[in-house]
Amino acid sequence: MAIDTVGALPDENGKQRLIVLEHAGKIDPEDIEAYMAVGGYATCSDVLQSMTPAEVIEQIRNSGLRGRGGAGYPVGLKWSTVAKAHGSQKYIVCNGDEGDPGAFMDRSIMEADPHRVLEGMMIAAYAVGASRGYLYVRAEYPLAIKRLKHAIKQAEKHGLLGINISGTPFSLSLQVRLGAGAFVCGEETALLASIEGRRGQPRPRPPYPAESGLWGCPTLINNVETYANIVPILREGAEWFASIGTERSKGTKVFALSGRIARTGMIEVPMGTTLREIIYDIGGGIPDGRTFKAVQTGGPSGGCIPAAHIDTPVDYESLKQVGSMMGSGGMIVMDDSSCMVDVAKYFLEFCMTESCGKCVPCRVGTAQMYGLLEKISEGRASLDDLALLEDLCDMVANTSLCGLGQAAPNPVISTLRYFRDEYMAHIVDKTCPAHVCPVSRKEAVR
Amino acid sequence: MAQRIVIDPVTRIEGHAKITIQLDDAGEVADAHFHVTQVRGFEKFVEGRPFHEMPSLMARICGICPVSHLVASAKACDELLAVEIPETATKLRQILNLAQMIQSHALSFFYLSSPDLLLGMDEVPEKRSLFGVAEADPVLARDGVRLRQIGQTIIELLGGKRIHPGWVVPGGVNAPLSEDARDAMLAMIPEGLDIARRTLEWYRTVLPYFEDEIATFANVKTLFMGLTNAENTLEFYDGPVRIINGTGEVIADQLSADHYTEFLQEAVEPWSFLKTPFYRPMGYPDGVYRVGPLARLNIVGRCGTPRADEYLGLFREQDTQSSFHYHTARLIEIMYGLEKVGMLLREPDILSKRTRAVAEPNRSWGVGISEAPRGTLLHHYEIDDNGLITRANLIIATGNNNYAMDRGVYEVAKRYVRGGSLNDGMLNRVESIIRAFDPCLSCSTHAVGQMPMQVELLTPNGEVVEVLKR
Amino acid sequence: MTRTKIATVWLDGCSGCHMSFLDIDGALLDLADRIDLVYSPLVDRKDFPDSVDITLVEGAVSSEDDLAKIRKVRAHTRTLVAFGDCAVTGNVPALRNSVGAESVLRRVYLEPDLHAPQVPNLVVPALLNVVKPVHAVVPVDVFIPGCPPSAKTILYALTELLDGRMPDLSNRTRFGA
Amino acid sequence: MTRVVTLKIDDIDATGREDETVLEVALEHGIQIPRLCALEGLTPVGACRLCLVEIEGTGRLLPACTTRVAEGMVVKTNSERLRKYRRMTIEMLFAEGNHVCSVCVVNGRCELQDLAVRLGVDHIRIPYLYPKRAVDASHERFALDPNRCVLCTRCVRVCGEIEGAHTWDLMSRGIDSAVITDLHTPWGESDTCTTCGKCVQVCPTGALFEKGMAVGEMTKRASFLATLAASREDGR
Amino acid sequence: MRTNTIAPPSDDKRWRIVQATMRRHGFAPDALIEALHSAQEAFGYLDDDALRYVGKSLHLPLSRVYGVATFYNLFTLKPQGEHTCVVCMGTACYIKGGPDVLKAIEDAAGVRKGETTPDKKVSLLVARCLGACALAPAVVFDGEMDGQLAPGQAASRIKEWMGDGN
Repeated sequence: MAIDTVGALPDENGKQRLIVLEHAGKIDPEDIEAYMAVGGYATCSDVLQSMTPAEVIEQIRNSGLRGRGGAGYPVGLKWSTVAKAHGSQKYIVCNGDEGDPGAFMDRSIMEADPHRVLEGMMIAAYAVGASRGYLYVRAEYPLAIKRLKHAIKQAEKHGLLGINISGTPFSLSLQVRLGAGAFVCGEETALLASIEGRRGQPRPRPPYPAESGLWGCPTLINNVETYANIVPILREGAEWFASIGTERSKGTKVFALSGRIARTGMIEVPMGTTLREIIYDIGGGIPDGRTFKAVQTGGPSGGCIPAAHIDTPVDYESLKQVGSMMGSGGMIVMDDSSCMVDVAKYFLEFCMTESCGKCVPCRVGTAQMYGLLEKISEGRASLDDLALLEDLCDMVANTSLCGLGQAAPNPVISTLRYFRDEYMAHIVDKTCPAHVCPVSRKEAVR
Repeated sequence: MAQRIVIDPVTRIEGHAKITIQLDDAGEVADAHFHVTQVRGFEKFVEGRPFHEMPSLMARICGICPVSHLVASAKACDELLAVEIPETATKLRQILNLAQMIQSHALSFFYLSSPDLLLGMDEVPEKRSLFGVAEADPVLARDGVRLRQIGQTIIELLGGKRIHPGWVVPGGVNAPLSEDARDAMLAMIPEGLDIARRTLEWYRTVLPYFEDEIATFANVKTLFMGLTNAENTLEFYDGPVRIINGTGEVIADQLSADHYTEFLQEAVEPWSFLKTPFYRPMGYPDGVYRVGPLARLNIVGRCGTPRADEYLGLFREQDTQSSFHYHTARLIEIMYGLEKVGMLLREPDILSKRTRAVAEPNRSWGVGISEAPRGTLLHHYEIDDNGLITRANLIIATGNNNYAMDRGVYEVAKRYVRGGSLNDGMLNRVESIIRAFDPCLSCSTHAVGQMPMQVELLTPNGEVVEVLKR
Repeated sequence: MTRTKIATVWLDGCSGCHMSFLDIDGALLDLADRIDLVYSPLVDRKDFPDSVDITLVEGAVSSEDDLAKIRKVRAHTRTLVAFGDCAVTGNVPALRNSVGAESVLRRVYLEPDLHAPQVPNLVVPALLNVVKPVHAVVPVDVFIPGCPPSAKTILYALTELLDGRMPDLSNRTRFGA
Repeated sequence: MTRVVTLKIDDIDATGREDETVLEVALEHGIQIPRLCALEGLTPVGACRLCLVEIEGTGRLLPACTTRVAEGMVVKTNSERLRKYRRMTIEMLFAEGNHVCSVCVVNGRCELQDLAVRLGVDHIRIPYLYPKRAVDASHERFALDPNRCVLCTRCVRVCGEIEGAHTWDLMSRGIDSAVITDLHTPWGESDTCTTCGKCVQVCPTGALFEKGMAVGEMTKRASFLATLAASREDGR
Repeated sequence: MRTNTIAPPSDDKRWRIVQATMRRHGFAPDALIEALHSAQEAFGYLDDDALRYVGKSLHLPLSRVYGVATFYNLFTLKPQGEHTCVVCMGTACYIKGGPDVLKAIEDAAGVRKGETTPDKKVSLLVARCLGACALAPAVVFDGEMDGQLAPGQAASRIKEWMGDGN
């Protein structure tokens, strides 16, 4: 058995619930037999034999599952759109381009339980009528790529992929496609461009990929964790799944817990678990006698949630309400040694270098926002600069072409919302309270 | 205790500069300098630009004499094309160049220097402006405004725009002259000539009041340089370079601008951003020279137009070494310019539609030379195979006079400034020597200082111990 | 009736905007009843007055002298007008920004065949590494783009300001006009 | 069969075919919407964001050039909010490159300059970035000055879609993006360029121009494209 | 499937690997990124020959090939050093001292991120996130992940490579 796979963190206080990660770290990911031994592919087989595509979609819709890639779009709705779309060729795509810095859930799932992802994709393909599919995986994840390719080969050998699967009319071929280092390819239209071998630049939606995706054909795109949820839903039933979590956010969510926290690693909790429970009961709190300052969720598109909101339950709406978002599941804990201006600058630098350059507000706006944050962190900024920064946040968020640009201001907006005093300290007093920023640097006029 | 006087900014000049005057323990002038305080670096940032953009880009060196740069730059570009431009284009460029000389000289004389000449060097500063002149002598002020307007209107009629017209291009000019525009220009000439004559006659009457200044302004001896032609008359557009010495002797003649590096070199002094060119064979500072109206009238046999030649005598009977007579020469050149524009406009081919030679670049370098209002101006470009500038060198009209201005300041300060009893008139005289040269500091550079005129008390090793502001 | 106190200053530019101001020709003398030109390259006052109603600033901010000057001007001016493209956008002087001040000085004072090559450093001010438009350094109230703005535009803007109105310059001028 | 739909654009009752874009229908009804990347005859890309409009019920701004009209749609093309964003977009473009209008070959005939006037942009509040970019004048007839490029990709599209040469494309990404010919080879050494000059004609600024043009002399003729597209359609 | 294969730029056997990748994808245009991966793996970087070969084989415009090769972070058009050091600058690594580690490595190597030392010994790269957040701050030395590094430790690894361990 491959020993380098990791499961969830130990669950001393009974706060976790493992659905997606039920096999992670427990079975050999390179052995299809091990997966089958725990019931793998039985669900898919049942579905193909006994359910119509419409019934599958109905189940998913009833489960209340929402996309785990970030925005939380209802999965059943997406599937039914693709199913209804006209086109003799349809595609299914798995987004394994986990680009958020500070997130490694999808990597762990692909490495630890690749067949689980494939099986979810097969059910989805059956449901929407797709016969070809791609797994788009970051090239930075060589082990995940290796295991997925291996898993596809094994599944083909077992007659689980290919033509007339399990003796049914359903056929599916899957291929792994490598990303090449572009965060924007997490955006679905950019991802499709990349699979087509082009620059990963998004295009305006509508039309959505569900109607016009790969090579203009209807295309279903979900991320790794979403597909990994499919098997348990169909195995245990939509009602079972819908009973977990909150009213509008069903099931569990996997998070990658890291930063200034005692225990770092992967966790899976029911939707609605509070940040406090995650950070203190599972993560073991803040080490080195320091104090908790904020937790960052949602990656570069998310925000920083301060101590005042530590009792926020993790679900799509609650996180949004406090100025962050679910995102793909990165959760980075910060203590008082972090400067929030510096953190905002970090994310803006990320967005700036990852901007595809197609639309003006994102291409230029992120660079300008970064420049202003640099100015603030170096103690060279005025209140006018802050006003301009806020104007840019508004403009970039509302006019950018894709989610990357639309969300790029979020780290600034959320830190300004909760930590405005830190900005003022840099701008007015020319000090960095956390002693991180080089505020003493002189204006480079010569 | 030693003192240092700082005049900052020097006012009523085209561009801004500072003057510092160092006094010794006895309050006598020990040294003085003229500081040009800004540099813009056209030579650097034009590198990599297509040469066709150069005339308009280079015109932005100076908004007072943009046409001079347009012309010198376009001539350098003509050389890059290696074409002979249509004769009409040459004449049209000449008219433009002369029109610019008329307006620029009018600006210098009426707007900037006439307050000193009409009201006197010792008038209170509040009155020393064109507005003060308008109160004292409304006709003189209106004449000045009108004369400048005539020059600017001719430029506008030719180039479509008074300042920074894009009309002059490599190979010629980009639109021919219309009949209407020509007639409009011709209609203005008589009025201009009347103003010029009226002003010269008035000027003749005020000259005697400035004998002392004229003598002091004559204490710097230099060579003179300018363009010449076969007729030995005033030449503003093209021609070989002549250099004469203080006694009027020709020391170099028929010099080709293409070989300017053989006879010119520039020196740098630490106190000014403006470089000082000099006649290379004589070295620095012996080879320094003056250019501009005074130099031009000194090197030619006659002006070449009837009315201007009438007044040449007025000039020739003066001490033509004195920089004060830049004013005299300037007025005569205005007269010349108006006459010459009229002559050129009456040329039969002036309305020809052939005004531009089109060619690919055929040479890797070119030098353009012309006479700007303030003196000889030279642009030198080198290009790569694709026509992009690889090197640009400029010798700016005002720069040629740098040394004479710097030493002039010293001479005037020595004559008029006394540490014990400073007054405004003394310092105004120091500034007025600069005004005589009509330096166009925008051409190379300029700045506005933020300090009022002040006197700094210095220890012998130069430390400021006290600053007296006035 | 008290006359409006007007000042004009130039920083790093070509004086073309001042020349375009003079191109209002006779109107300049007609304005004499309404304005008092208290500080300008055209008059002899050396220190910027304590209180000026309207100041027209030509040119970009390019040296430490410019910087000190514009700060002083702003502090003593009610309505500050960025006058022409150099003041409004940086324009041609800002072309040096993509190469930097140091390479300009090197190219001008050290590289050519010169007598006593050296970078001048006595009395002359240090250059800023980045040439900036005026509003990047101090708040500006009115912008008049153009290279230069036409005399007509200038006269219009000035007349509006004298009448206590904010001039509407759209469609009267433009960058590069 | 394409249906005809009715909609409201700026309180005007408008009709259009359902396969038309909001921009097309707006133009047919005499409503101008600012735009830079969109050009009749080229596939719209929705990149410049100047033509964003408000569509009731969508909650977000959509580019008029790529959004299809629909029955009952209510479109606002010129709200204060849109004007503010458009001004900022123009400011961003000016700040991104080195646009020195006064000494540009298209001074007075530039779409970016015109938009600044039209949208009331009289100064650039956003800090200038002053990139260092070199002119490519290696082509015998044309030159590229990337300092004036706004990355509208009209050149890329006209070359790929109309001329079929695909000499142009974009390289790098984000703020480092730039137009290139072939393998970033000097234009004059391009194997694929047919010297047709379409890219030069459609370029909205002075980034692409004919050599030998002095300041303010270059006139673009982008309108040839619609005619060309139409006559090709007829010839088929 | 297009069958008329293009001859490789040289008889270097590594071109066969690239060709095999393209063949596996039927020389279709969407094989571009896979082909570039394959060429970079074989040669260490993508030179003009490789871009031209891939472009011609897939019948793609050269400008598009160049556009794709420069869009993605993982492709490099310059040869890399003998050793490669990738510093993770994901959020977790950043919060836990990644910038200090990077600074120490830059100082030790004498080059900035994205550069290769003049002696071609060491290439220094930065990753957006290696998904190894639990090991923050993480650095990959020649393909080997090392975590929870102090700046000094990281610098000494570089100095070993540079051959000035003394």
